[in-house]
Amino acid sequence: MRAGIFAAFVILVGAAVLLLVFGPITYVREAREFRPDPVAATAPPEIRMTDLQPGLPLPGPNPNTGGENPSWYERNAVALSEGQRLFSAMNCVGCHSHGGGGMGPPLMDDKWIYGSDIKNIYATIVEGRPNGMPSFRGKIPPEQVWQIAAYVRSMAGLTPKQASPSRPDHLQAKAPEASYPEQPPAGGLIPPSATAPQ
Amino acid sequence: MRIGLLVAAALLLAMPAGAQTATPAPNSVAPANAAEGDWVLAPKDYANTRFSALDQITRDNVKDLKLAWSFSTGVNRGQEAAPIVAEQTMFVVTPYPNILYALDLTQGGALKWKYEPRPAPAAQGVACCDVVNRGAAYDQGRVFINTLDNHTVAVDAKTGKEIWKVKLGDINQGETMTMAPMVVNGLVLVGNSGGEMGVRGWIQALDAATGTVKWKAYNTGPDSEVLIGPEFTPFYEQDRGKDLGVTTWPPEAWKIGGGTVWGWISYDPALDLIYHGTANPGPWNPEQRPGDNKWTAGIFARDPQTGQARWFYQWAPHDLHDYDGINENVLVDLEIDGQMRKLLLRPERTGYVYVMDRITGEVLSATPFAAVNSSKGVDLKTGRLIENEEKHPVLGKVIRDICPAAPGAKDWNPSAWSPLTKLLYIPHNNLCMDWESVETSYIAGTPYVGANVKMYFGPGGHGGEFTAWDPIAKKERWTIRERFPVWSGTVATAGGVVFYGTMEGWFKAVDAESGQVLWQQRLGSGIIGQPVTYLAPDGKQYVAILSGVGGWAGAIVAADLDARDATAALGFVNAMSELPNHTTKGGTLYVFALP
Amino acid sequence: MSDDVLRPMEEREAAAKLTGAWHEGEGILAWLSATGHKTTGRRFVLTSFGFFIAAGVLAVLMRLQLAVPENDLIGPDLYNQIFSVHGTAMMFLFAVPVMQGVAIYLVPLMVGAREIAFPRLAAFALWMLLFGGLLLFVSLLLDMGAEAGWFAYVPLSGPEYSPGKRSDVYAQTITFSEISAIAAAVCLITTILKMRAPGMSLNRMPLFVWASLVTAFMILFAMPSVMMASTFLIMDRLIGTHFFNPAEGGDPLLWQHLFWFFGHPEVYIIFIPALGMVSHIVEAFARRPVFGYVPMVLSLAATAFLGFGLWVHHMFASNVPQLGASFFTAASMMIAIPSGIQIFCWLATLWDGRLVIRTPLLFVFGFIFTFVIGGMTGVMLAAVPLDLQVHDTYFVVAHFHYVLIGGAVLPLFGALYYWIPKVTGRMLDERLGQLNFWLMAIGVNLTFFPMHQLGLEGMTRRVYTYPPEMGWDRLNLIATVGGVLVALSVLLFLFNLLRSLSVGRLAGPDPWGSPGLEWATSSPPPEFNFALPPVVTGRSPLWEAGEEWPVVTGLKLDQREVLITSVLDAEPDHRTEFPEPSIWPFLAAIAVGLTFIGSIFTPWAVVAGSVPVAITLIGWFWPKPGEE
Amino acid sequence: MRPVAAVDVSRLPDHAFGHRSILWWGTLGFIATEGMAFAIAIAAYLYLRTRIPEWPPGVPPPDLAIGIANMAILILSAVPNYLTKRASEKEDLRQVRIWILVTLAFAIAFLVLRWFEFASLNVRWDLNAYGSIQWTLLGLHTVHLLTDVGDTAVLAVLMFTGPITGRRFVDVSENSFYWYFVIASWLPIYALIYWGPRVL
Amino acid sequence: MSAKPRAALAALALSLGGCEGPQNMLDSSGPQADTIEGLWWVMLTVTSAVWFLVVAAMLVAIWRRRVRAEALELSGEPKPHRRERSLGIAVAASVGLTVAILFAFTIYSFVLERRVFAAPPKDALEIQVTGHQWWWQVRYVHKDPSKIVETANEIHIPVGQKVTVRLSSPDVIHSFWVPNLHGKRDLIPGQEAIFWIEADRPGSYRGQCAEFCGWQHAHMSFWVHAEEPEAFQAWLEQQRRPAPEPPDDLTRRGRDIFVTGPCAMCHAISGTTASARFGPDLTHLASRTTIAAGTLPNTRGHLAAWIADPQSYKPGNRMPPTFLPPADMQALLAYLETLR
Repeated sequence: MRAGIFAAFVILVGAAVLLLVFGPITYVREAREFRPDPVAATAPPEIRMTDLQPGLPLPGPNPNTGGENPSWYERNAVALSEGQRLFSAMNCVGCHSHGGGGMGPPLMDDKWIYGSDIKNIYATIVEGRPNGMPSFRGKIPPEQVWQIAAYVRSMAGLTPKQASPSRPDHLQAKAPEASYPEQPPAGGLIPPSATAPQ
Repeated sequence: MRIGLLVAAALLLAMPAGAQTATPAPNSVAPANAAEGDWVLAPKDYANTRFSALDQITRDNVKDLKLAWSFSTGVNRGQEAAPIVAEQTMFVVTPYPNILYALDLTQGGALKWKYEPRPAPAAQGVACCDVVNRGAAYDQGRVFINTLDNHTVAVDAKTGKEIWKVKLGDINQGETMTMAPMVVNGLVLVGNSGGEMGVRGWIQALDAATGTVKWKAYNTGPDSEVLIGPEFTPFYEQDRGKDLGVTTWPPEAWKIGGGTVWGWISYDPALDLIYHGTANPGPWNPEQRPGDNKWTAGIFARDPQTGQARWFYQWAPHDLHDYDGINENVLVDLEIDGQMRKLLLRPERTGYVYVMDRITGEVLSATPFAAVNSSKGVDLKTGRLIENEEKHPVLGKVIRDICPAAPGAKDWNPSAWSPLTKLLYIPHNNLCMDWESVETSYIAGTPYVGANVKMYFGPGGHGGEFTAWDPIAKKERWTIRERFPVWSGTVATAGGVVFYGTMEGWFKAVDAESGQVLWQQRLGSGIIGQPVTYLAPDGKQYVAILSGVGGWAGAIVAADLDARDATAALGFVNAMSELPNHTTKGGTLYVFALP
Repeated sequence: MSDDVLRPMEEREAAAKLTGAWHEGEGILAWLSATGHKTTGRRFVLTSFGFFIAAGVLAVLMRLQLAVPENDLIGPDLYNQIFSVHGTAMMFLFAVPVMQGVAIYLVPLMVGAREIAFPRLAAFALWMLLFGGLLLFVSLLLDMGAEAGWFAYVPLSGPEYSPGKRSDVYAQTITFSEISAIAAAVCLITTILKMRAPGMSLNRMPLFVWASLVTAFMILFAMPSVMMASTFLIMDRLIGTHFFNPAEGGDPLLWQHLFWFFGHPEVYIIFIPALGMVSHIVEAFARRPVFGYVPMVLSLAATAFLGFGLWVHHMFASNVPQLGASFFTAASMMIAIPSGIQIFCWLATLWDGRLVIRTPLLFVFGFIFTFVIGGMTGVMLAAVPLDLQVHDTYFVVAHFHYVLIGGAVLPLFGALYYWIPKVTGRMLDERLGQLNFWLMAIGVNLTFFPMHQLGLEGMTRRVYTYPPEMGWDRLNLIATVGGVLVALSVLLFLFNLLRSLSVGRLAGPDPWGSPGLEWATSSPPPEFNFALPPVVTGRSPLWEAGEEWPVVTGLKLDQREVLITSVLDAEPDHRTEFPEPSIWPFLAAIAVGLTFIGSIFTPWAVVAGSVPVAITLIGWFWPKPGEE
Repeated sequence: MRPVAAVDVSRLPDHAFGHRSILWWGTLGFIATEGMAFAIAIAAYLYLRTRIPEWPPGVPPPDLAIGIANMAILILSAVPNYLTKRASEKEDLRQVRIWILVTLAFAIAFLVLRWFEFASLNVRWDLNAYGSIQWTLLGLHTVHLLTDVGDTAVLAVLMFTGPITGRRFVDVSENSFYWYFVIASWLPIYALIYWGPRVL
Repeated sequence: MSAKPRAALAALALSLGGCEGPQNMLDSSGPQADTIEGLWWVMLTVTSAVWFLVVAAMLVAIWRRRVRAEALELSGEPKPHRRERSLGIAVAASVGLTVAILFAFTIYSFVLERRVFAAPPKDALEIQVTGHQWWWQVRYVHKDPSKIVETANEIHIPVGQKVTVRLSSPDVIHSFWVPNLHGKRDLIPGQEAIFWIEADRPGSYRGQCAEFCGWQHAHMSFWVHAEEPEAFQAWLEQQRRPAPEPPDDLTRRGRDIFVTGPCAMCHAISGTTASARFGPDLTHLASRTTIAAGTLPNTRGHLAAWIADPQSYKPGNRMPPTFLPPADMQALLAYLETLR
């Protein structure tokens, strides 16, 4: 009997310790958020850096609104893996391959023409960039852009390894993101053109 | 082999002695207004022989070749262009931003003028395989170029002033233009690029004087738009029928089906026919486009005045492996089985040298010139490529060891024909690939590929070869192996010397008969351009080549791609991961002469 | 013989000395170091029962979600975790270990041994089970629970479709529980083969011992398959191997083959010990030895053997070749024969016995009633055409719950009522017991019988909700009510157990008048089991004993000395000294556990963990300083 | 019922070798289960072979030299292993000390070469399924090797430090038994890893 | 099997009713489901009989041999037993009967299996069904590729004809199951499964994914509409047409919103530039009875709700919410309703 109580005590304490230790770490990684928060009111300014855009030209302004707390996306395993899926579905892969580049620049290296911050990448996707990056404004909903942006960062090892995607069930193009060394997120070159509106 | 040699020797002996000096072969008809020793079109002549009758540089003295002068283009991307020589001036067009330079040959290449078309920067984002340009064309005092953002421009050769500029396509639809224009009878023939972006391929004829469109032929869709009419008499049964450009596609797919024209156009003045290839169908993933996908990956013979198709032949019906059909068509007249035939020689991406009757479009022979396992030959009865089921792409499965790889046994980089040796000098690849088809969406202006590809060097472990091919004996005379794909053009001269360049940057002169390397020089960057040779105002023969690695094969250097991703640059980076150790970016014109 | 009659005095002296040698000590350290088979066995059962209750709570949650159509009590994400953890826990953390726990406790007693072979290994098995279960359930609380079902088909559980660490947790839980099961199986096999009382030749072994032996062998041969599979899975997920990637030459069906090569025998691993328990209960309450001892043993062996030959019948709907499918149909039909033999033998025993109807026997009746239904639906599932219709529907859910609850849980509860007096020394309340039985029997049938119908009507498994227009709501509601009844019955059992600990009637050594050796010692048994280890002359020693009770003498009393006998006839062979209790198994389990859990997060944990694992294992095997 | 002393075991020995010992049975249990794991891995290899048209797919087969050399070492190690086992069963401490060290030397030599065997596979585990199973087979055997080398090393130390009892010799004997398993299990795995890509 | 014994047996099996329904293996509407249903009733009859016998034997034994609680005698010598021989005969006979029944079942199952899997004729209508997380892509194959028809979550088949179904999956394992027509077949990535179905009477049959495939496994259903061959041909012809031109300004605006907005990034409408393939093809959306793989009925209101907030109906599905101003939403809905 004593042993039983003791066992229950040990189990409970063990469980509590594990919960306390791992809870904060795993919470963000494992959460699955199906419905994004209602639109945040903070739409980035209407600037488009290129006339190139996928699909037909938009008939009128269709602002892409930003989400809140973008760092959430790059620590969440599902967001990153959705980003990986969308990276193919939205044809990013056609230009940037699986991070090595092609028509577009590579994304897995530590050179960032327009900055490596997730907000820079978000802006690059939404606004486009003059040298060929199309503007996806109004084409991809904000939370999916955040997911793609977070995945792009994971390709360079800028997101937590524990949340980064493992290899997909496709041709082995490269080592999976989860095996990239984590780098200090400061990396990259941010030219003035990326910070000032053009 | 021995018989082949005997035949070749006999043919050589049979030639008139005068032919050894500066007599153009009867079939290599140059544009009427071209001066002897000029180089007015990228393929040199209508027949696409890239043969120069100049013979000052011979197999004996070529070893003394020295750099005469050089010129920096200021653009460090892949230099695929052929320098054009006319009016004692050399015209060089750079990759994007497509600057056209006129260099004064009377003053050792001093800059005469430059023309900047300022194409839209965004066009770089829809150019599939580096932002290249394959050269200008000269005709009657005008220089024609295509810009990456789909403009064809006529520039005054004397002053560099723009004469006309027309917009022919839309980068938002993924279209670009990279080909060298062809000028035939006052018509500028141009086509679009972008088979990887789901564009609909076309060829147009513009009035050389005004730039107005004379005709436009699509390569997919209903007969009325493909310009197929009553004159259309293809040789093979499978190419006959109404609106095959629609019915051999899933519904609507022909509208985004590729079949662009970004390669070479030949012209036979006697038959008054132009020959142009059509590129791959889009997307690469063949499961998304069941059917034969007419009229992609084939060749059209058209009337240059009306654009009406005369015949068509499809190299790769329902193309499985991105075998664009845009390579050069070398028009020669040769004796086959004792009979003089008007032929069309075609070293094709599928890995075969096709010998065709250019009047009818009949395939007389198709012989592999490189390692081929993606197909098992060509059925000469039906004209169909015999597919190898084992190498058939399947959605979601990696099919390994497909040879040749997606750039084919030979890509756009043109071969040369020497009427003296009766050999076709083919710069080509030795690449195989792993291929996984994946589902892809058409989103206008974004890539429409649907395949993960990993290329690597083929049997033997080398990436490229330079082969002298005897189309009659249907075998190679000699082959030079190169570490990397031979992505440069080539030129054959009456001096018995053939020039080509390697991606490491070696510019080589080899003996046209034996394949012995007679001279070579390392240039500043890898060579993917087209060598030309010309007679300068000083009466000397010069050889010019643009150095500047890039293009699809050299994108890893030109665009700083990351070799850790094997699929980068549509899979080419995997094969070229060593290239950055051998060369760097560049963009320089080199001109060589004997001292 | 009469010269050797032992005086009661001698027995008492011996007991005192033996207590000195075998005592496990007091305090936390001693508690963690305890290795005695009764301690380990009790803890095994308690631990797995704890997981049973936790997984049962999940089952109730699922039933509540499904009680009405388009219910939004639990969303799909949580529901997927809940049913995955429920299945994983019930199979790996409850059904197998609880049977092993009972065996660890009872087998040494039943074969007249002082201790289980390799007691430290058994303790290690316990800790591995505990840590594996904690990993699974704590992960669930962290929103990191397994999410791809207990058979975790790839690619759904693979790297692309199960992001995060959820499926890694699943794979490592499997590894924990497999190591535990294999370790316990090695202990049991050795105990059964080498430590039986003199005279207990193989053909005199109690049926539960036979069942445990057969099960242990099945574990040795089945578990490696799922261990390799889960290793492949975790390698695919963590270091990018391609075992299950169809693009790069792997195959999702490889997982299914490996999993079911384990997964089908797993059912028998769970269910064969229960058959052994049933035989003991029937024997005791029918007041006669089980009819057909030899066919019973042969049936157990045949079930085990055939159990390895029908894994493909879980894969009829996948692309298996037609001929192969037919073979597996035949094999699956055939396995009903040994089960049939056993049922008929028990019926014969009941027919011929004098039935003393007590709670354990009621559970046996419940077992026959429900298990035969499960068996009959099992025969239906063996037919490929029918399987194609009902596979992956609620019909199958009904089928395997009938088999597992009917075939294992009901006998287990019967066994608990039967043997708990031996463990605690006190009787459970009979009236509460009977109420418990009826609640459970009715609850189980109410929950699962309608599911047959639901399956036929097209309700598929693992749906977190269903549309109202399908007409599945009424039957689902009934099932939910049944589920609540089952939960109540388990609560009632716990109440009965806790109550008996203080107010239960004292049991005495043999409260049921049973024939086995485990009843030949006090309740609860002393730490050394038998002051005078028995010598066996028949299959039912206590029933066959005359005036004299033959025993073994000559074992040292001041040391942990046990007798090793020969495999077939249990002739005394040699004596050997058993190890003291030790903290090292616990520490080794901690080291191994941290290594496994760490490997979820980085493969380097395997390298880093190998050092503490090596240290603890060396500590474990290092001879104690005082040894000769 | 009166207890009657029916069997007196006080004269029986306090340890025994081979299948008489429970240690032998425990070892056998683990050998059975690990052997089954090897069998499963081998089955997985053969299964994957049926799923891939070319074998090896797109890479050269493993280099043979180191594999053959290592195979020779492993087979030769059976000799000192046999002598260790025989000496332990004779309870000849001096002989045991000598031969267990020789066996250990062989094992360590094998382990060192094993490092290079991974390199001679000519494929990475994450290239394709072929690479994955090759590495797993080799890795699986290496894990068994490592544990037995550790076990042998500990026993070797004990043989020098004592305490030396009869049961310690049983330990040595069973360790040698396990080493036979390590040798025997290597034969099919060696054949698959090195010759599978050439023959299958 | 005719309806009468069916009903009788159903009562026997204590069934709670429900032998009819659009997704019910006991309401078979095709030869294969019929064969299997026959097997079911035979097996149910025999196994029920066996179960009754076993339970009856048990009850009789209990009744005969029970000992009253007060007369309980748990200690001491058990009663000697002398009936081994007759018991042995009874047990052996039972085992023999079991073996015979199982043998008969096995043979019967083999025979029916061959019938159910008999290869369809070469020229049978061929449908490719691809399972996606969590919807069904359906493609009617034709040797003339321009006559290929692509649709989603809805399959039309002609009555009385064998239809070959080719199954594949690009993501995880799904299972294709229309209980009224046939058993299920898994869609396994990297493999293609071929089987055939046939309906012998017109009707609408519901199918559902039967292999757990993630969050929305529960909402991955589809409908099979079996029609008379003429009606089927008419439907097929209709499906072959591209989407009609929008008739008025409102619908034209709706089309523009569709092809220029986020919709076109995932969906295709034949006849427009929208040709993406990651969501269902919507060319003839308005002709379908349900949306979102059988989750919601296809009405304007449900469509609007689905576009605006798909995640609350089908949490985790791949469709993101689309925020449109009300006027744009109305235009889009108006356009989608023209897609007959």
